[in-house]
Amino acid sequence: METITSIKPLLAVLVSLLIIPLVVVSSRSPNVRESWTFVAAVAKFLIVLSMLPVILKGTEIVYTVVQFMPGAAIKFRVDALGMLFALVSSSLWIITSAYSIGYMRGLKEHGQTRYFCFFAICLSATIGAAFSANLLTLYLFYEILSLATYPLVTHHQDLEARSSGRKYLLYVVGASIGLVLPAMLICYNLAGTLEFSKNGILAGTAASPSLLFILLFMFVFGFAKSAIMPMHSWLPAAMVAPTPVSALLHAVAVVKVGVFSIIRILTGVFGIQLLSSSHLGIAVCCVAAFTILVGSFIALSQDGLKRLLAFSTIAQLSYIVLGVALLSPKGMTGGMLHIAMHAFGKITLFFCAGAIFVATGKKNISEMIGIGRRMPVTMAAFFIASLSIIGVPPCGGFISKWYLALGTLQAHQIGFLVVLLFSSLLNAAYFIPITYKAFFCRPEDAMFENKVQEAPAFCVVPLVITATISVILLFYPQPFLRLARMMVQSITGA
Amino acid sequence: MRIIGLIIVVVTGALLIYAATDFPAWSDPASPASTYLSPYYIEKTMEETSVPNIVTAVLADYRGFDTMFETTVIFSAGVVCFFLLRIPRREEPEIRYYRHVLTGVTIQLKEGYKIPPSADFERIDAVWTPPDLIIKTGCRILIPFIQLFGLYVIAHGHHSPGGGFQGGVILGASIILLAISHDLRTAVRRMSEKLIAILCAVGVSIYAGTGALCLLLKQNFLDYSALAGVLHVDPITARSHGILMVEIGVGIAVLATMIWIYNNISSAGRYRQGL
Amino acid sequence: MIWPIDLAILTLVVIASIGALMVKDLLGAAILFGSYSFMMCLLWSIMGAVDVAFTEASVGAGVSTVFFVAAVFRTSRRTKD
Amino acid sequence: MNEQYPALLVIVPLLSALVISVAGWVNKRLCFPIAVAALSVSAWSSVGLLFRVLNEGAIVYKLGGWPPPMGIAYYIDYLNGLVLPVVSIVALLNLISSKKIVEQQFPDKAGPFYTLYVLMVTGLLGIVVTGDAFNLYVLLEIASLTGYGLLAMGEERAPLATLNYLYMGTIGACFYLLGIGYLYIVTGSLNMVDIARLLPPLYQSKAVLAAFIICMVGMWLKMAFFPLHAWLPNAYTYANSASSGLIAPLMTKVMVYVMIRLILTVFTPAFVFSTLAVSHYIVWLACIAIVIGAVLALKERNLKKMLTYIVVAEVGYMVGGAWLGNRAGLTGAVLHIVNDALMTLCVFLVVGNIVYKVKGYAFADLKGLFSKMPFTMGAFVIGALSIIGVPPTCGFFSKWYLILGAIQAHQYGFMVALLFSSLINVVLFFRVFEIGFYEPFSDHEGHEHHPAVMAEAPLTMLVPLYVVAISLILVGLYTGDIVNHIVQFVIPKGFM
Amino acid sequence: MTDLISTVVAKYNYWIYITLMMIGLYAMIAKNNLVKKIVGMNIFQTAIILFYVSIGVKKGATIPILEHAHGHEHHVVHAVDYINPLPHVLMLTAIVVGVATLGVALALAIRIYNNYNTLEEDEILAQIREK
Repeated sequence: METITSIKPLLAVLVSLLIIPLVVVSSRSPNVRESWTFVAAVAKFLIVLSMLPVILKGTEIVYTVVQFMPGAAIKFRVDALGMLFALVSSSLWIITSAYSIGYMRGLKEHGQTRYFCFFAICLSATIGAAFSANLLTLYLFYEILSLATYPLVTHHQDLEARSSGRKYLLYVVGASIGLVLPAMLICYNLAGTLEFSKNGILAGTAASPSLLFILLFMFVFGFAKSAIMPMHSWLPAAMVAPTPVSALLHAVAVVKVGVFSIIRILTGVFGIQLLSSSHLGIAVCCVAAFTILVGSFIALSQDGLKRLLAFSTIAQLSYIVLGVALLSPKGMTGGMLHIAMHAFGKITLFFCAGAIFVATGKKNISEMIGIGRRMPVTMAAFFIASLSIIGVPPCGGFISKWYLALGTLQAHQIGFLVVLLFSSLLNAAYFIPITYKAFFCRPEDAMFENKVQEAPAFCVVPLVITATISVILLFYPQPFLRLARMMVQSITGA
Repeated sequence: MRIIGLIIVVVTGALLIYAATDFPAWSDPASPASTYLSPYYIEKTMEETSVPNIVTAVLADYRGFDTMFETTVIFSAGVVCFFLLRIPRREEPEIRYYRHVLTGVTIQLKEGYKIPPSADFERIDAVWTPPDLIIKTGCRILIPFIQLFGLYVIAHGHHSPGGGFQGGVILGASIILLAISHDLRTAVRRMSEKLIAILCAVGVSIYAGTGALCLLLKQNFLDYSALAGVLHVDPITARSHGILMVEIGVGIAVLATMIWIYNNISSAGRYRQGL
Repeated sequence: MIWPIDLAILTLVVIASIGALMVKDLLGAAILFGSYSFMMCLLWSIMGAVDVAFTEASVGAGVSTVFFVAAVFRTSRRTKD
Repeated sequence: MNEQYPALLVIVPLLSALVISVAGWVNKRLCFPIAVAALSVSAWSSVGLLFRVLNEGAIVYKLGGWPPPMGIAYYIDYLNGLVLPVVSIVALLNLISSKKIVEQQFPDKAGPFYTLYVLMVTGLLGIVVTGDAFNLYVLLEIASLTGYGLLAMGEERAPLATLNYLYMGTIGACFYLLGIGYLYIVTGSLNMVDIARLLPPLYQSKAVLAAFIICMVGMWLKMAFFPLHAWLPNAYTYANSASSGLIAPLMTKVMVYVMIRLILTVFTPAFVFSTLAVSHYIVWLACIAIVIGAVLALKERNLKKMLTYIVVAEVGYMVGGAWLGNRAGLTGAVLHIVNDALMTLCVFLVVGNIVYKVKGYAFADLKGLFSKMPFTMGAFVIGALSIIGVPPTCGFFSKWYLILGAIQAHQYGFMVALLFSSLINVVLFFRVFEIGFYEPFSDHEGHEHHPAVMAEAPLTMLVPLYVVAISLILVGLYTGDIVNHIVQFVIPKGFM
Repeated sequence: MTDLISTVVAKYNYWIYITLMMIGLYAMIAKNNLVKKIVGMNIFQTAIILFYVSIGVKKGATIPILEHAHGHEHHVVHAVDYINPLPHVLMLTAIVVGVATLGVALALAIRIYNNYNTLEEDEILAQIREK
């Protein structure tokens, strides 16, 4: 596979950092400020897009910023998987920034300048993580993302925000320093390098199986953003953040960076041969399956809409981990594809929750009976998105679930197939009632009068867009499917 | 605390005694200390610096750099004492007491009124004890000889024990004696604080300046042989002269600093009624 | 050099030092310390370190003691140990 | 002039200190510019020296023109070539920011203050540059005495704390002197390189062993290595922030440098790590130091004191790294001397700004600082992240090497201690951030605007602060070059 | 036994210096009065000076000042005739450092006395605690 050197990845990372001074300077005039955010978002998306054809041709783009020591540098390498992830997050940032404008202004939040600045930093870190070529760079951007998210999570600056901010730091930063850093150093000491490679840097090393096992789980639990149980409980707590933050960060950027890191670890550091030979893949699968089931069950019992979405996110993330850890080509394809599918679906759901909150101030499901009559567009989008998450046509979620199912068969793991199907049922069980109650309820116990009164356009338009995209993705899943396939090919060589 | 102290002391002492058993026998001419480096000094001093007192030669020339910083140590001690103790004059109420020498009548002046210094009025402190006549006279006789001796010690350091430090300390002691026998105000009248402070700096800078001069004369720092050109003598004698210069510098610095420290400590920075 | 004198002075030095630390009056401690320094200087002159002895006589036995006395006058003579 | 850099480095500050002390009596306004000029010169020449070392290798400068070991010689190699610029630049930056503090706290003592300040820098530079064991002692005393003077000028409790420091410091220096005496009695030489040449046949001698132990204990006293750290927190906390800003970053680091110098140059690694196999225990001691420092810092409700305990913990980092006895650990220790000097300077400058504006450094005084002094707190965040060890700040990379060394030496306890203290640092600093971030809102639901009343420190204090903060990141990014071009030559060949 | 005694006798200077040093050290650690501690500190330093001076002593040698003043430079000087001067030089420095430290310490003690009106450490700490 030939590689070309280009500064584009660095640009893609930096572009959103460069506008921060501009945002700060123009904090007096909100319109100018938000327009800067848009400029950055569009520019970032275009840069990422401009790299797509190259990647689709099968070449990789590399760029070394600075070399610290042999095998450890700040280095970017754009491959299919990173491209997939970067595409998702950068495209969704545009929509989200539109949505945040509607949301933040609708609620007259304070400290909006700070909000947009840290949002930009988060996006830089996300893209950086997506394009990182070695573990050190990944860790670097992972940490930056953790710390830059903190002010967003605690945006309200009240006591609740403080306590959940503490929880967030404790889990995310604590785990990364306490587990990932030593694991990374042990890897470096074993392999002498941190570069991700096709068949794993730990492959040929003299690491005993028990050490490998410990390392693997230091990584899997250390990247606590992936919210694999028991490292999950920061995610529901972080729902105190403003909804756009929950939407982009806790449905797309942050949590997906966690999952993405785990995929990199499994494929790039350990390598699938090593994992399958030492049966470590199955271990990860079991943890993921456990998370899927427990997460879905807890989601059933939630009344707060955002908390419900949080737990369903926890479950869905483990789908991705499960798919990759199955180590079967179809399963990995499904897992990587699920990054995109779940992103579009889940962000729509969060947008809807935010829109409802802006329009009615309601946060709990029990208070939303009959809301469909009042906000038909929003609830329709909600319905579509929930279908996508459940994984039934006509939504993109179906494809990824389909591949995952095939993957379990291909890996001869019927047990996990059962888990998948059962959890899909659970998803249906906690999503469908919401929509049902929203539309089909006896007029007398409807909580809202029938006249249509949607949230501001800035809020509604984005969620319509994302909903439509997640429908389109079923019929035209390119380029995501293609990228996922390429990645799997390059890993398995099949 | 005592227990801890005892433990520490016992442990340290044990270690030191344990080590001392490995020392070369005491006053052994064959010990490495006496055979490795010192013979060079003893044998070469005369021909390299033409200073009979080897200690002086080594102190001010071979290891002159140490000595410069040693002077700096004293200097910084003086500055520290001043920095910590001296109470700025403007913080205290300006009440002056004057005593009519003949009658012994004491008058008090407020708000900084003052009597022009004259023979029959002397300014005194709030707490004033008449100095004892015998001590006063004795010291007045003694002090000049002490100072003379101090100068001799500095000047004759090349040929006999002594040198800048000892001489400087003796000179300083003479002024301190004055302050003790009379009172601090008298001593300060002889040597004002500003003068002392500047003398300290001047003393050290004579030393460092000599070194820097050698630097300017395209030699290494403190390489007195560079002064040969300036003094119109051969390098060896130049070294000897250089040593004399720095000794004088040391003398001045030590003299001034000793007085400075004494003034600040004995009056807790108020510069009134010393001891 | 004559070792009995040496030994005698050494013992005196030790006694003086202990005394300086034991005596219950700071002024006395200062004076005893001065005597200690002076013994020390004798010792060194016996050992042939004339310059060191000279310095100690002027600095240690002389000025240091004066400093001590001055400080004690400025503060207090009281001590518990 | 190029070949006279070693002399200039020390002489220019010395002479200008004298000039300052005279100027203090003539015109106080002259003192500060002279001090700045002097330290700039020495900074310039230290950087020049570093480049000369990079080009030509180790430099020997004969003072008085006498060849060592007869005379005193300066010996500059990669190790002190690296430390010199750090010392001089840190001192210069803090000097610039201390102008306002001096004007605020003791305006009529400006003359002696700057004199002592420059003298102390002279002493520190001399310690780093000298190649003569006894000369090091004299300079050590200069640095210590001036340091006592500077530290004692502070709050009511400062003199007592400083007096305790003085007792400890004197014991430490005297121990060092005694150790040198032991070396002298068995070798007859005082020049470091010369001693190293004479020692090998004497490795079995008890005197050498005792000398080593005594020197080490003395240095540990000076650098406040657990359990000899008791003097440090009070002495640094109650001092005025201009002095603590100079001494906290430099004193302990320079002492660590001396320790490494003794290990590498005087008692060669062959003796330290092979002949007496004690390194294992000392690394464990370092672990305890790190943990204790972190825990004690956790206990404090007072920003400056918390930072002093972090200094204690950092000393544990460096001592442990140096005693790991392998290349990575030593690299980490040397690198951490540089990084920790910068990090500590950064946070102490922040404290200086806060004290200058808020007149206090207890946690209660920090409420709402993020809105009051956003720039200062911004720099504080960078410094804190560096102390925590978050990439790409430099703190991460020294910690990286230290942990790597710990793994290679199979000292997993040390690795755990490092990670533990990093986690504690997260807690410590985010606790401070929370106070600065939430407090004005903590009473009610914070959905309305609070007019942020900016009361930022003056520019002369902000500029140095930001120079340091940015250098933290730059040094981090250029760690690779520093290691490849400088640090790896510090460690003797064949030293695994 | 005899050789033990002989070592003890042969090195009694070293034993004395160790004794003095330990006295000083103990005083610095255990004494309660600040000035007493300072006295102990000076004893400690002087003990080290004594040690150094003892290094320099040489049997059958005289003080390190050459008898032959200017005029006979060609006269040969034998190292064995003179006591080792180097320790003396070092100790001159050490003495001066000692007196400098003493001055600073006393200045600090006076400052403390002005603040707390006592020199006893425990009383000072009690005052601090009750503040």
